[in-house]
Amino acid sequence: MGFRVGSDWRAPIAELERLYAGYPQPEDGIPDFTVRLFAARPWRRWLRPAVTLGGDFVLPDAAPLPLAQGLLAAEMAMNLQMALGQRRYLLLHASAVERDGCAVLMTGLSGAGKSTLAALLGARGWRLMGDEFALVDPATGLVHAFPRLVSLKNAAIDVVRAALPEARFGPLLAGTPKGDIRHLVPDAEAVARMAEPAQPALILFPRFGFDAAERGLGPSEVFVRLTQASTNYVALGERGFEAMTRLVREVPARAIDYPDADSAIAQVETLWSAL
Amino acid sequence: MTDQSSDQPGEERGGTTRRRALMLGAVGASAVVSIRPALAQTQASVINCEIPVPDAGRAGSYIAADGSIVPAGTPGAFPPASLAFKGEDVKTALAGGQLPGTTYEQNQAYVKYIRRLQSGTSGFTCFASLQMPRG
Amino acid sequence: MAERLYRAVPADALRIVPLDDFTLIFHRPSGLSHLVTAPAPEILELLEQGPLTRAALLARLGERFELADASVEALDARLGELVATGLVEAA
Amino acid sequence: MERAVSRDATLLVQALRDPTSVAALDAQGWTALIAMARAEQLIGTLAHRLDGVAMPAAAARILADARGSAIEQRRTAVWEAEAARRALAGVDTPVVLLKGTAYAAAGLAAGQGRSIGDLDILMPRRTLDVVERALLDAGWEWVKPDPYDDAYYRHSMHELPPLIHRERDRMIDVHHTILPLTARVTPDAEALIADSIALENGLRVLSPEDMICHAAAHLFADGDLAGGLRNLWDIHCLIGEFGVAGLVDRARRHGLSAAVARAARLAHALYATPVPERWRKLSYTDRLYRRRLLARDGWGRPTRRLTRFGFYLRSHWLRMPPAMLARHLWTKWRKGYRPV
Repeated sequence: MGFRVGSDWRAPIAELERLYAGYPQPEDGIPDFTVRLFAARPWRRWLRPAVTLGGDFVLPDAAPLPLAQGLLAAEMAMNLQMALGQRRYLLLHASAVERDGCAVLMTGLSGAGKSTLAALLGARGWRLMGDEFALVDPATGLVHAFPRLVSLKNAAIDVVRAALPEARFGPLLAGTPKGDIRHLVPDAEAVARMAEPAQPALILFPRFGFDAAERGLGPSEVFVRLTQASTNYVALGERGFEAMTRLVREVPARAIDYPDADSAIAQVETLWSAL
Repeated sequence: MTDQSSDQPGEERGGTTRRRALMLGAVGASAVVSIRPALAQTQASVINCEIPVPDAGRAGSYIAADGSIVPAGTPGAFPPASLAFKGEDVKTALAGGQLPGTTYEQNQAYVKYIRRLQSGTSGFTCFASLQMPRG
Repeated sequence: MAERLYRAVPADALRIVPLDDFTLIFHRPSGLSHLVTAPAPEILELLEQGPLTRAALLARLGERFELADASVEALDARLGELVATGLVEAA
Repeated sequence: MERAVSRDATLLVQALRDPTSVAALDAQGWTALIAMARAEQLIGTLAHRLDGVAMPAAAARILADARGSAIEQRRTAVWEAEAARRALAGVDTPVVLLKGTAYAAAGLAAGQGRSIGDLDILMPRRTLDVVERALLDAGWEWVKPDPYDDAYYRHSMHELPPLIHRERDRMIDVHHTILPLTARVTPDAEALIADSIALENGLRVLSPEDMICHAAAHLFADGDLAGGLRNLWDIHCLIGEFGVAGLVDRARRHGLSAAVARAARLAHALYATPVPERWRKLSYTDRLYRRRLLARDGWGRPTRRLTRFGFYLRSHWLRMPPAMLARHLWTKWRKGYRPV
């Protein structure tokens, strides 16, 4: 998935260029989606500059962001293209990591910790496939990677920095609609192997802020939760149904509660080795 | 077409004629859950969407007590809101709360304006999404 | 009104996947998925064999199953749900 | 090349008109074409037109996705019409489908690859109360909480206030004529319904001539011509499929002669629609319409932005081409081009 990003300001583009420096160009030079960051009113380019999100697919009435959060605006706009426009893959709002050709998908509400867990697992020898979207190919059932900047929020920022002292990060974006945000640049392996899909092997529904616990889920509960985590399940029609029922029937799913990152990592590793 | 053979446990099993119990359920109960199309207006985007009062095409106009748009300076009407209202604020106001930075009468007028928003007017999608709580 | 016939969509318009207490039904004409639980799959199965009036359907359900709470109102509620999804058509 | 071709939507119109023209496109040209087609809601139509034409693999994948998406949209639209038919089975007049859903349900060329949003139906005005009741009973809800004091739609518009289905999230617009009652032109709504044509499933569509009349009325009804290239493509396909026999008389009957003639001239000018000789030359005003219709750049941005306020700004076009102004305001930091 490639994007073309245009902006009324230089700064967001410069940040994207720096943070996505090692990424390949879109195949044939033709990106899948166009994103635009623009000033809704001409004077908003200079006077309290506000970035409006535009592109092939837009949400009308989306609130603009201050220019200082231009990088966030760019990431949001790209995610929006995927959420609204993706029709090749079944799109799950989930993070994904891979080991030995098999993938763990982690999905949950905002704040569940899916980005943090993916980043931390990435620090422990797993390949980061993505922290926002997992792309399931209806034809093969394989998960395709979408390893974009990992969006870390609030307390997770320091947790991940401690675990990955060598990693590159974007600027601290303070006071965004989602609190403080800092982006982690995926490591070289995640970028180099982004074209390599993986077999989904475990689906996790993590929940942060509770005593460590885990439980299995019935297939119908998994089905409902995954359709809620997908932005294009219905739009894909029978292909979406095929991909989803395959996941639900073939991939074990667990809900895990965790009080802190270490405990979550231990839970994931335990579940993984029991597969 | 059945993807998996649908066995009916209990139904004439082992040659007995004992019938399987079946409950039709209460009138108010539900035996069907339909998977809804994902709306563009996800929860997060609703909180992040906004409604200008009035819309940009008529910026500067005043809002009369009945919510209609009137020329600037009309006596008894309210000046435009200086900032667009956030989805969350409007949600609260529609539930009987007050829009930030408004007087009681001003709030009433603005809420009436918002309720009258037409498809195609800026703010309408935000407003419409607030009207459709997700299950 | 009293003698409406209830008709199920043709079987080849559906993909049916029993999951657990719920059965997943993909309805091809609409492209929509529905999770249904008892007695909806049983009603659909009976109607697949041919359209029935409400009274006839209730009788057939009673023949096949031990109905603990047979009532026209309850059956109406279930049929109403199925009609709303388009899995059953009332004519 | 890219700078020249992506300044307005000529690139898109050309590709629709002559699919082989895309052979000349480079990567930037393809990128511009796709962005324009998406912005004009013509990506599915374009994908359908270009099916089988040689192109880069990346473009082929994007267009294959668009074709798949159009097929699903079509299924959804036709099902929504069926849901309305079932809900309105108790109303004594049949449901007449309009616009995209009608093209899809009737299997017309205009429906191929077309994006279809709301369901638009035409019902006699006298039935509106019954229709409204039946839809509310069948799961549709007012988009707004208190439409009853919203006199605007009921007295000024040609439709009920919009309703949305609470489970399927699809909007339905119930029209009783095809132009606002406030418009000076009053199409013959009874004739539209009386001459409509039944489909197999009991739903109806307008007669071919009425379809063209309605498409022309619809094209110009919105002052700002939003979605105009798509609406004009509908007209191109309808004329291509049905010809123009009887069209002039029918348009006159609805008071839509000028709209139909302008639509035919524009369709010919942009899409090379086969039309009689008298509709092959653009008037001066037609050229302004063409200018507005093509106001879209290679980033999918609306150009000539002032036209959003409608034609009362037409005089401004003559003094300062809005495209020039818009480009001036918008193009400074356009270089960023990041793959991710």
